Amino acid sequence: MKRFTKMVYKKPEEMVFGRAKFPVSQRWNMQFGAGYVVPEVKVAPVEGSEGSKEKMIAECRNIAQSACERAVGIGLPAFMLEQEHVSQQTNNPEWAAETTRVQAEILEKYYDEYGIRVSLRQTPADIRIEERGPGLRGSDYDNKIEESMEACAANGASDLCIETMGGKALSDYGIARGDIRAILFGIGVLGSIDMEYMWKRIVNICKKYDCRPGGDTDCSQANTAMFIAGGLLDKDVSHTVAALARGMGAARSLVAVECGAVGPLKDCGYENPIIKAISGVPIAMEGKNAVCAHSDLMGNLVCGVTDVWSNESVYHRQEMGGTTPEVWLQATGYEASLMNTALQTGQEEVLRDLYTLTDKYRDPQALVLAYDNAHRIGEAIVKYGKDTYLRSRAAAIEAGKIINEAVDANKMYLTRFERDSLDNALKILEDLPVDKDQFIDECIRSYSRKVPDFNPKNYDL
Amino acid sequence: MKRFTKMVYKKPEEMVFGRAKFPVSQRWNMQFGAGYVVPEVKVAPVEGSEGSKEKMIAECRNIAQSACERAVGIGLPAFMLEQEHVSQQTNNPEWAAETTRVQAEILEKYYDEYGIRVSLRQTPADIRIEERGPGLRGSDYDNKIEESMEACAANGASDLCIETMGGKALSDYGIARGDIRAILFGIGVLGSIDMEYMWKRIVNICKKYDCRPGGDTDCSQANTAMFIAGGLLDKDVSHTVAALARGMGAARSLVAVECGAVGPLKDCGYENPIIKAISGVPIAMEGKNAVCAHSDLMGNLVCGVTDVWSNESVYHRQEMGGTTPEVWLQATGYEASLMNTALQTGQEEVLRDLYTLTDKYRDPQALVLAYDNAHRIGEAIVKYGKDTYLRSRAAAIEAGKIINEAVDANKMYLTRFERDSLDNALKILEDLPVDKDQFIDECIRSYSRKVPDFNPKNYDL
Amino acid sequence: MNYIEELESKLDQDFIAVRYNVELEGPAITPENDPDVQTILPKEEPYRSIARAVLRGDTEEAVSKVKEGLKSGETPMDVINNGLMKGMDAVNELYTKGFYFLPDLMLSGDSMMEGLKESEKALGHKSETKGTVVSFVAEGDPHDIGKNLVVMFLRANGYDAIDLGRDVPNEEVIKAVKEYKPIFMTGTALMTTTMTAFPKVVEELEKNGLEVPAIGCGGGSVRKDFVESFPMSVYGVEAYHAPKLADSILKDKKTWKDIRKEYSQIVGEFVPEYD
Amino acid sequence: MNYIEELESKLDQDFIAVRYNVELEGPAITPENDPDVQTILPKEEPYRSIARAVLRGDTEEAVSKVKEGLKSGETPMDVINNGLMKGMDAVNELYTKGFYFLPDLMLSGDSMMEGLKESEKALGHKSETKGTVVSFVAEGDPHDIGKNLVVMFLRANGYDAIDLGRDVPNEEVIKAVKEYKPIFMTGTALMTTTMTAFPKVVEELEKNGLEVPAIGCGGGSVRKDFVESFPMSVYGVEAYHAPKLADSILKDKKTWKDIRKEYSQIVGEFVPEYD
Ligand SMILES: [Zn+2]
Ligand SMILES: [Zn+2]
Ligand SMILES: [Zn+2]
Repeated sequence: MKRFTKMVYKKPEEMVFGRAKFPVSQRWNMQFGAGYVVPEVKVAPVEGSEGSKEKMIAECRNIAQSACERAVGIGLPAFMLEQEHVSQQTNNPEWAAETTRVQAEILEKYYDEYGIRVSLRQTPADIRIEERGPGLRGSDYDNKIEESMEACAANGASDLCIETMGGKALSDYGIARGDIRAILFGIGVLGSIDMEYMWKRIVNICKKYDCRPGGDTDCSQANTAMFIAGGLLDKDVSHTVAALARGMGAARSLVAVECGAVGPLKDCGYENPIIKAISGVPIAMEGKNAVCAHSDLMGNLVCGVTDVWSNESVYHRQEMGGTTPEVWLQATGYEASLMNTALQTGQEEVLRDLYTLTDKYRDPQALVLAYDNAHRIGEAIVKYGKDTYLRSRAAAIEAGKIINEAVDANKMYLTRFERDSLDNALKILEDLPVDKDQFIDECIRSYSRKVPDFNPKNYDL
Repeated sequence: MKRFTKMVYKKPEEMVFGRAKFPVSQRWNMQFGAGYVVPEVKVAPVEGSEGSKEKMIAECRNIAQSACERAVGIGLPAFMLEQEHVSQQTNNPEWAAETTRVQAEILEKYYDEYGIRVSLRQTPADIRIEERGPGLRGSDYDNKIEESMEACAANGASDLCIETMGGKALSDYGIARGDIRAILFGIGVLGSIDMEYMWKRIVNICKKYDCRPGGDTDCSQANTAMFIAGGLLDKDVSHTVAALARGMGAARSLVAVECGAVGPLKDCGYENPIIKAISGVPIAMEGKNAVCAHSDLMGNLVCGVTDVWSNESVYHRQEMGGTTPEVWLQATGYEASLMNTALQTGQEEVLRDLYTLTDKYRDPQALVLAYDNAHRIGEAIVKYGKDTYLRSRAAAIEAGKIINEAVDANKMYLTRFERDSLDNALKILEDLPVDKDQFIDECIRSYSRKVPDFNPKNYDL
Repeated sequence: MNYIEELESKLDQDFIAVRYNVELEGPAITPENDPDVQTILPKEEPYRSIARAVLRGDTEEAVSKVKEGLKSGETPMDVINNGLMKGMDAVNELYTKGFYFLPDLMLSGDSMMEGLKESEKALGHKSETKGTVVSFVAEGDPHDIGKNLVVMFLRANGYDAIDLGRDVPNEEVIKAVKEYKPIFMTGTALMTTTMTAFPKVVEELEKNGLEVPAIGCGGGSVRKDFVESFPMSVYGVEAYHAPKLADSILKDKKTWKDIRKEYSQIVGEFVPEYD
Repeated sequence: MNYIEELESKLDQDFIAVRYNVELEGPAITPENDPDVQTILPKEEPYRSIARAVLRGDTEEAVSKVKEGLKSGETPMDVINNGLMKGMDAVNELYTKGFYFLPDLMLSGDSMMEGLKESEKALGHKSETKGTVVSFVAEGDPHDIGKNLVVMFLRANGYDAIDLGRDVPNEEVIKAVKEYKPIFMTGTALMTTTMTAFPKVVEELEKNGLEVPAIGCGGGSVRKDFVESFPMSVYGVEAYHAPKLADSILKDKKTWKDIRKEYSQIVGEFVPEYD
């Protein structure tokens, strides 16, 4: 398999929102990374809609219809609708087929009538359960994912994504304990192995249809760290450790691209700026217009180099300003408009830098994702590009270095907890073996008992 | 009474967000228009909380507490909380006193503990009913408003606002029928008269306390036009007529400043850029982070010269990302951060212009509020500054002129409905008498029968 | 050229904001030349002139043609049904098609109402309508433009809308329902804290053994999930839906439960839905 | 200096973002020097060493000191209650004060649990706990970190948390409630479409005549208004609240209705509320 050992972007300043070295084209006249930013909306099916296929179809239809109406009502030139599947949709591939078809029909109708550029992203759920035999590979669950992917591709999805959960048992264990070795093993090694298993299949499915392999994001691991880390005054996960986890997440999620995913890489993926720097594929991001879903500490910064701008997720219900598909598409649509104005007027670099500086020193997690630092982490990854373990470790170490430099320059201030956990993590990372197999052996020995859900067989180990 | 006959801002380019010619200081180390933009959050009390004083106090406490927690959790240097009162709070001044006190206590606690700059805006409801004797003046309702204002000022409000409803019967009638004369009479003449009546009293109350007179916005008239005008494909109110109504709204809302209001002028007031151009007072605005409340066609443009950035209103409930006071303060807080970064780095003019160009030609309503055009409308107003009728008329005519120039330059495109209704409105406006009394006489004659709720006595006419 | 103008000169607006309303506009029409309008407008005078005056929203002309007609011996009911109402039918047709806009409809409605008053003067009593509807603004709420639009849309479609005004105490609503026996009622509210009047009204109706579909709507904070969380009520999305809902009750005998389920079909267009 | 660095050099960060966590940090402490910890830690050996090992999260040391103690004749129950649990009490104290963080607590919890296993080996059966709690992740939901945290917080506070795992069929929850008779149960979910398991579980409990407070919480989409729309359930805000809720049920005999009303007082801190 192709591995990235060189940077596609030679310099960080070349990166900017709305432009990617390798733009992607889809049906319905849609391009990504081709000079304009596309807003995205995503709405979680309401509680109860999982009760029957008919309800779920109605739910998906209403979400698509509302989004389209608002898009033309406010004059958006383009937008993307993503539907993240609930388990019932993936467990029943005929649900996936029909919900995709109904959304594709609506989007196509608006494309025909208004000429609006549209895109339909479908994201089946990773319904595998590691501790249940036969585990991640070849189980019924696993087969249903593949069937659902194909059902989406065959019924009008513009692209396919997934958030694979490989390695989550380990990373969860490590995140709760600040155990950087477990996190590295979970994200960098196990996550990468599982992605390769999953993504080769997805890419093959897409080849059969007019459907692109989108991307995978480390939602279940690095985002879990960010979510639990919370705000400045929370006392759960260290924000410096979360920053290192994000670096590893980039090394992991890069695997989708190496398997053939072309982007826009899936949002949730706060690691995507790093992957864009390495690979040149367009990316989706979420931030200040995803406050409906979660609080981050980098809502503006992550606009810096994105190609799709998402709201992450929201309840399907009514606001004073309309239903949530309407309201949140307007929110992301207006931010994308601002970025597009900057692109059109040649001011994109100023706006990118303003976005970036707004959050660069708000939190260490933000700092490492500023596009210049993201590029540095990318360089650390490609240096060890052929070894998923070493490159994940290098990403984390580089992230730590970036934080320490900012601290030394009196730009970044850390609490003692953040300081101590970073020092501790860096020391451990630097002392780790340089041989992947040795690292894996040690980890299997350490964690097999401590993390009962973990089973090396799930990763061919 | 002082009337504006000269522009405080001589040139439009001098205007920018976060800076006003006449900054305002409040307790808790808060300044407005002094070089930074302050985010605002506003949450509507939940249904049922109007049932008892205890419930309303709990509701107001929870809103304030949630907002404060999120503010420090994401590192906001400053924020404003506004509570728009429900009728029960205004009808029962002791409710107003206690809800204000509980919110002031919470804000002060966070100010003391974290040093965060905070501001508490209280906005009693205009509970007067024009058609019920004795009408707008001297009724029980009217007296309760005054008592509630004083209760707020005495119990910790940083400033007071209101959205007066004078003239609404006429403007509603005119908006539904595209009758520009009725709209002009309702907003420009009656609205201005009623504001003067109300605002002299508010300013007097504020003098007794450490509390500022904030401002008044034409929510009940020009905003009604915008709300009913809706999106691009709605077929209710002409967007060009709504643009003219907004111009008149500026001439009307200026009266608060002439009575002594010092700002930040109340949001909802999409007319505020015009008033800032004339008077130099700081303003509050809402736009792309008010999608929870309504859809406008100028979500970015209205950031251009604002000093406070608001979400307008939202249900009090839970999102995935937290309760709405948390979520929506984060939304406005992050946008304000971007503006503040631009101010700090000397890029405020670029960002202002990007905001402006994003929406300038999205809709005629947006066009007339672009800061350069807002300044032009301001100039038209001060030219007839001493005559509230003539200046409102001039504002509308200038707005029409701005639209027509953009059309002639092939920058703005109108539908036939927008085109015809604008031509028709401008013709009527130009043919109107130049004498205020004559205009009033004619209007009283025309509308007294057609608009049964209208009673000239309410305006001392 | 200053800075913003320089930036502006570089913009390709197609990537920023598209005015779909302008892009998609069909050819201009003259109202009376629309084929459907031609079918609706009566051929014989004075009905044709009356209907055309209504179509144009020309109140003076409408009243004068009505007077002429009455003087020349037409019955008031014929003037109403064959003249005034035909004019409104044509107006409604054009509004539905998107050629007419709210102001056209309001002005035509005004003309029709004035012509109606003239006719009723001659008739000596109120004319028969399709049915009666009671409309009110919730207690504590002073915002009435939504209710005013609903009332006009109903009247424009031949319904008798009893307008109770704004800030209406719940008891008055009950009294009006008892008195007028409406086919349904409409309540509007702008605020979360005033829409709470709706369930109280419904409860009171239930206590009085009355059942009448209640269309609750509002320009502001009223939510479907709230309105439909108690019996009898239906969430109304747009003011102009009111007559279509009325028709469905009158002609198709729809209950409030039916309307909740079939709202989108009844009004004949997409409405954003969620559960 | 490139462009972004030039911009950066002009920034006064105080107007952009304030790191209140850094600004407000108190002086550093050594855990064992904290006056409350000193009061909690036992004075005599081997309890003091055991408790200190737990406090430091040093599992090896904890297990070896437990073994030593048991060998030297201390009873397993004394080792548990006077050693291990005292260590956890100190940990909880520091966590509440904000000096300890989640990882400290998890590592100390691991140490305590290993020490406990050693003691129970000597005891020959499971030790007595304050009470039993059943914890599960809703059917269809594979996300279990929230549940894992809840379980650890409960165990760290002397409760026996029965961990049913993730994607747990509702029948298994009922079975576990019947079997373990817990003082309450916790259900977690991440998605809107899986939290619907909670009311089904409650309904099933009701059918079986069982009443047990059900704390429903989740890192993601679970809402208070949903969770508290059916009986027995309470919306849990943070994982670390679980033991405090347990204490209130055990010591203060709080019912689920009480907990709903007094949540904020019971957990001793502000929680965002709305109705
Ligand atoms: Zn995700
Ligand atoms: Zn996410
Ligand atoms: Zn308002």
